[in-house]
Amino acid sequence: MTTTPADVNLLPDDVELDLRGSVRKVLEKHAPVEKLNAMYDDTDDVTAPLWSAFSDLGLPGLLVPEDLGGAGASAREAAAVLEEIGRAAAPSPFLTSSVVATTVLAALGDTTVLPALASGEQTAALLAGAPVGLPADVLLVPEGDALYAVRGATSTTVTSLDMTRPLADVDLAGAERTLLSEDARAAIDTGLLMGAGLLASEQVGVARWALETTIAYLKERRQFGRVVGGFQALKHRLADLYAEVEQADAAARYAAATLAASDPDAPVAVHVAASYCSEVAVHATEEAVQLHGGLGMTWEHPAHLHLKRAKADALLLGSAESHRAALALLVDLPAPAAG
Amino acid sequence: MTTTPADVNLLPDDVELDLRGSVRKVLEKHAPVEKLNAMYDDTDDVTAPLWSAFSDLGLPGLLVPEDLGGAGASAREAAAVLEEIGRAAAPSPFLTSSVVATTVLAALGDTTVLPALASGEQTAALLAGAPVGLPADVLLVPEGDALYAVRGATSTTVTSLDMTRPLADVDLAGAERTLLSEDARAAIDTGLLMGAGLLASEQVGVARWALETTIAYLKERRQFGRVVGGFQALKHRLADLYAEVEQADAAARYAAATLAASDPDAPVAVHVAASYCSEVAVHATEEAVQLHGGLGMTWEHPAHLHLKRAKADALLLGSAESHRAALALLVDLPAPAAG
Amino acid sequence: MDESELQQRIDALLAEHPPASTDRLDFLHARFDAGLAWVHFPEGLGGLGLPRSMQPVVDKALARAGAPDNDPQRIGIGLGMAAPTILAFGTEEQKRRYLRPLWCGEEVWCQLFSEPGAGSDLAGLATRAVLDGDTWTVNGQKVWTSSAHIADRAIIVVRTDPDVPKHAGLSYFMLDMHDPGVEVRPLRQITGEAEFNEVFLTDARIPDSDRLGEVGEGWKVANATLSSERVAIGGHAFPREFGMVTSVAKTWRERPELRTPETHERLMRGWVDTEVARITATRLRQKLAAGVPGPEGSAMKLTFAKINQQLSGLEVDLLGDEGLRYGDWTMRRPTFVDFFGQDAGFRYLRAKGNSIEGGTSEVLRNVVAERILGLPTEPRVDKDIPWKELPR
Amino acid sequence: MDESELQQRIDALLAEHPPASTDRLDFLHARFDAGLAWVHFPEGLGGLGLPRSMQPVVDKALARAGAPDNDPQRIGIGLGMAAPTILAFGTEEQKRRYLRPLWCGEEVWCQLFSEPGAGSDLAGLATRAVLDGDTWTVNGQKVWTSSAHIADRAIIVVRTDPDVPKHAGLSYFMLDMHDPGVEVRPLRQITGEAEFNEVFLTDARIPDSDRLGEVGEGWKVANATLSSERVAIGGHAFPREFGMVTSVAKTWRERPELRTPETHERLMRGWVDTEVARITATRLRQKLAAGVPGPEGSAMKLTFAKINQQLSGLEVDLLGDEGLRYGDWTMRRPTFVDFFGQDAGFRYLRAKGNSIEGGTSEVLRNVVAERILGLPTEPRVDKDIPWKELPR
Repeated sequence: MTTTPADVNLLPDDVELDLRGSVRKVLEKHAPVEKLNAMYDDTDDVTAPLWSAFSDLGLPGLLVPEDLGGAGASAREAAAVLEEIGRAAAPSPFLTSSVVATTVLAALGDTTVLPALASGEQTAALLAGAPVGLPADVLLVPEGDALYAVRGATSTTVTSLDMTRPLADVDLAGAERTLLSEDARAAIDTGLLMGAGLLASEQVGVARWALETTIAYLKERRQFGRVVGGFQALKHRLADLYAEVEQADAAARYAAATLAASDPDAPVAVHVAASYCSEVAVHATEEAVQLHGGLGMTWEHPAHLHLKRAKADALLLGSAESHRAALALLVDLPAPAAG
Repeated sequence: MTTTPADVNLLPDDVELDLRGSVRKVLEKHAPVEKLNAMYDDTDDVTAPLWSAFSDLGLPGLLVPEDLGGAGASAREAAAVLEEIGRAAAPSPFLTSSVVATTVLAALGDTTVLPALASGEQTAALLAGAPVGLPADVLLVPEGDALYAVRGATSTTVTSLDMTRPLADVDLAGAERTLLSEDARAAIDTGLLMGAGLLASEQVGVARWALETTIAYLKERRQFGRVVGGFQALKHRLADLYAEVEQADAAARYAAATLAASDPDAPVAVHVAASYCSEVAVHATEEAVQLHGGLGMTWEHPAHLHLKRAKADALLLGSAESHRAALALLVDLPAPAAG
Repeated sequence: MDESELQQRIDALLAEHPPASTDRLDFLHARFDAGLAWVHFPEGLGGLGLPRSMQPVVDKALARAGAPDNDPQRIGIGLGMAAPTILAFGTEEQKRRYLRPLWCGEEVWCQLFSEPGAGSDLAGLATRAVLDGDTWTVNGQKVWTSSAHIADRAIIVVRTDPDVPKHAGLSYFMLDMHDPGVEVRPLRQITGEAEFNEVFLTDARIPDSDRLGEVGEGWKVANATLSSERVAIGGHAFPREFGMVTSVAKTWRERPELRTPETHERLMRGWVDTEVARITATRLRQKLAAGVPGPEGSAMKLTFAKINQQLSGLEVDLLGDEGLRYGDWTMRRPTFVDFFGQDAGFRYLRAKGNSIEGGTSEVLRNVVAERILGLPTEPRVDKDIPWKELPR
Repeated sequence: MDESELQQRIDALLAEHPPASTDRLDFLHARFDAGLAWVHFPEGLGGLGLPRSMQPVVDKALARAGAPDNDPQRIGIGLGMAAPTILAFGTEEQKRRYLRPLWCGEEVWCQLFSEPGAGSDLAGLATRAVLDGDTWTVNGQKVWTSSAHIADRAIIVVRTDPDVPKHAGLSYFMLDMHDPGVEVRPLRQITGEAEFNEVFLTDARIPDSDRLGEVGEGWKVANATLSSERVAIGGHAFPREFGMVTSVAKTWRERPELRTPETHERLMRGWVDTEVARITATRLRQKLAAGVPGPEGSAMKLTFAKINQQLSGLEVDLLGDEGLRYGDWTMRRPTFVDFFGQDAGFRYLRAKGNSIEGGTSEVLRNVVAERILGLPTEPRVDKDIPWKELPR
């Protein structure tokens, strides 16, 4: 699709701004960076209380239809939540359960699992690629075109590059399974598209944190009698990074807006945002580590949390390369035939 | 071949230093940059007198065996000549005739064409890919595995991106042809490998000119009451460029040294040097244009000559990508199978 | 005035001056006098004091009716730079004298700011003007002047006082390009064309009544001119696949035999960068419309330069042997750049200027870092020293 | 002394102290006393005053004979930094006292230069030493100290005079790490390991006889130490496919299902960059051997950091889902970094330090630009101001 799509509104409205403010407050309270390091030593004091506070705000049900106990909100609001989660590098099943699994179930018209997800009582995870975001009460397991709900699977925690998004290997043997749909292919694709499109907003949150934190540090830090942020080589790198982050932000908003409107341009928008934002988040956090000097390499400074989150996010729902490959097909720029 | 090759000497000896000095003097006299602009307006006052001066130095016969009137020198000396040609962005059939065509003919044990090439009386060009470096008195025309010498072909000058390397389309109809060999495949490959490997030295010359000229300019130019070369963002870019140019230089010397010694590592060395030096020359000349500001965009300043030379060189004997692809096969890192 | 009242005015103009039977210049005069030239300008000066966003209503209606336009590409510098400056700093008399022929294209303007020794550091310029009675005599050299060879008038910044620090000694004038002291020479550039000129000023004369702003205020006025220019960048609505990507994408689709893995990656990155720039520009327009000033404008110029250079370089590489050919090196003096009327090599070379003209990318990165990110300014050694004492 | 005489000396050492039946430390003592420890050191101090290039003759012969080595990895800082500094600036007594146990590994050394507030700007350090009689009392904090927890002694730079400009008020000492005023705490880093330490100095005491160089000459001595360190970089002989490319190439060859076009391009670029670095290092060694000092050393450190980061990032991406797994976050205190004993995620994270440790890439670019390219130095505001008056 290379015709120009109609404009959609890319500016936040008041509802979104309020939501963003509330989410940020909850994150500051329940997921301060000081508590996140402990997750790397297998002590998680954050995920459960944060999820409970998210549930009080109704976030798990944002994308669940109102008649099933959800808020019937759109991808725009979910994107705002994810951007804040990214900024905080916070652990939360929001992306896996409240975005991906919820979208799949909603697309199937499910009424059996969604109510428990809407309230935040239970979480679900789509088993596409291993390892998955866990713990989850319900696994959505594809088999051919069918999709099953599986409860009671055995899961083994994985030591992962980004411990703020817990992963596990699961063993389905002996678990109870219920058929959700014989033909769930389209629903699963919708869920994965929604996931990749909104992950871009999380990546923007990660990148923006890195940019702002680095600028703040460089305005304080002195070396050679000068504020380090005044050294031109760093100014130029930060100016370039600023341009990237602003553009990533616009791309992620456009993806969320087209997903919210079920706009036919959504697939193009998602692959553009996913490939662009994923690389910007990695670049921004790598620059943050470098420009904090030794400090950025330590466990004391949160830069390491965001770097790991950015790198893991880049592997999570398709690499930047795979999104460019998918985009190439959509915009009629095919890869070369095998040589 | 991923075993480590034996060391070869990468430092210039006195013969090479002398040669380089003589070539530079001739170039300064016969191919001053002021005269090169006119080639873009179809006035060439340079090529013929320069070639005649080159012939006086014996350069056309560098790679021709002594018993055929040549100097029986090696790729190392030819590389020194090409580096100087690149530095001057000078027009010369040296690469096409005295390197590529000469190497093919020498590999075939030819005694009919080479003597005239050795003296510089005649020039030759291998017709591999169009357009070719011309004018040339003798065209080497492959046909299947055979190779013919063709004289008297009609050639039409091409308006080219880099007018300092004249190109032409040729029409062989009615031209006189002589069979040189029934089985010239290996000789042609040897010639092309020699060409690509030594073109890397020309690219190093182009890149080094760009780096040195830019540094000299930035040491003079003042803006905002400061010497522009003192602005840190530029210093850092020039430091990175310096590292690239030094490394390109080492890579090109290694290619020349292995070619000179018929070392089995030569193919790897050539593909490494060709892919690396080609991109460094483009990068260096692009930086030269940018860092000269508006001046670098004008016809008055020679930066444009070198930029065009670098970009054209990058297309001439295989793109950087094609050299990486050839290298991948040699070092057992195959491209992905078609998806 | 609402949109329907505006529409009535347009209808009245068309009724009184039917485009099919009206002389082009007469129509433009009438349009100007009806306040439909630039509706955001004041009444009596070609406008109606309306929001700038209502201009498209007029432009579309007149275009539909087959009315002639004022050939905005030809008089772009007048419209984009001279007019807003005259409006902001001109006397009533200057506005009445200059704006109408400017908009109608009867007087073409050019801009004489840059000098060989003052590029990024515009305030360091050396062209001198000395007042004798009520006339200034100007000597010096300007450069990078597009349209100078077709221009009737120029906006120009000159040094009127070398004894004060550099920013304080400048004044801003309107110069008659037909003055015998003005010599215009083409400046041939990397593409072979001479899109710009050098302008040599030898005892050129400017009446003091053609000064814009006070003596010594030239820096302020020049900055206003340059901001008017930058407002334009990024505020456009771009189509999908705009700019440099169009011709590479076309070649890619039509010539499968040229495709390779690395060129595919570069193409897709360029396509994504272009689309992301399109979205960012859309958001910028939405912010401006909502009255939220977006700081992305300066950053967008950086991005456009990068995209243009990346993609035009790719196009040459993709063409391979064909990329070695060049259309024509003959010296021409175009009045505007047509990127797409020429070949890949031209685009590659011309795009190198995108990171230099209108503020180098280096200067723009400083601007972004200092004005948007709030990082410290560069150490300045020349701020408090009389201009004539600075090392050059 | 020529190579055959050197060989006789080696044979004599091996004959008198057969490795198979000699205690390890006894053998090392004997080797040192025979001048075969570091042949380019003076006689009596473990050497024979020979060219450094003859050392490999000794090392290879002794390795062939099964002789024990001094575990050079464990005592790398002593060998690479402390020893050359003691040799250049130490008194005869200091050399005799320290060099033998250093080389034999009986005393492990560490280096206390960096501070939280003085990283790139080492000369801005704040750790204070005050002389009382013939003993200095030291207070302050050092950071990024590898081996501190196993070290017996440290080379340390401290501020002995805060009333003079910062470079002039430093002195250089050898500190006993077992002093009760020295506290070593692990500094955990991005990989989960604590490869480095923080060292807190609270009334730590150093006899004036353990000073290296004059009081106030600390900057000069410290620079000598750092140059000794940098000599090592780039002078190595590397095999083809060395460093980070090895594990990515292995994965690429063994796991065809992971291959994609873009990862192939990144791999090939990394392979080429690695090979070009190998060739450049070869040329640098040849230049050094020919007595032509090559300026590429500082540039090579820049290159290695870039290559390591590019390729370790690629390795994680190539692994995809598997790249999300990490070996072990348990806090460990290794005495040297083993890039290849761990997984791709570890290499990715640890390689981030390559552009920070031993001089950030930003500082190195300044060094290259100023010392090699001759571009102007950064504007300095702190050169002539007493250290205590600088803003911090």
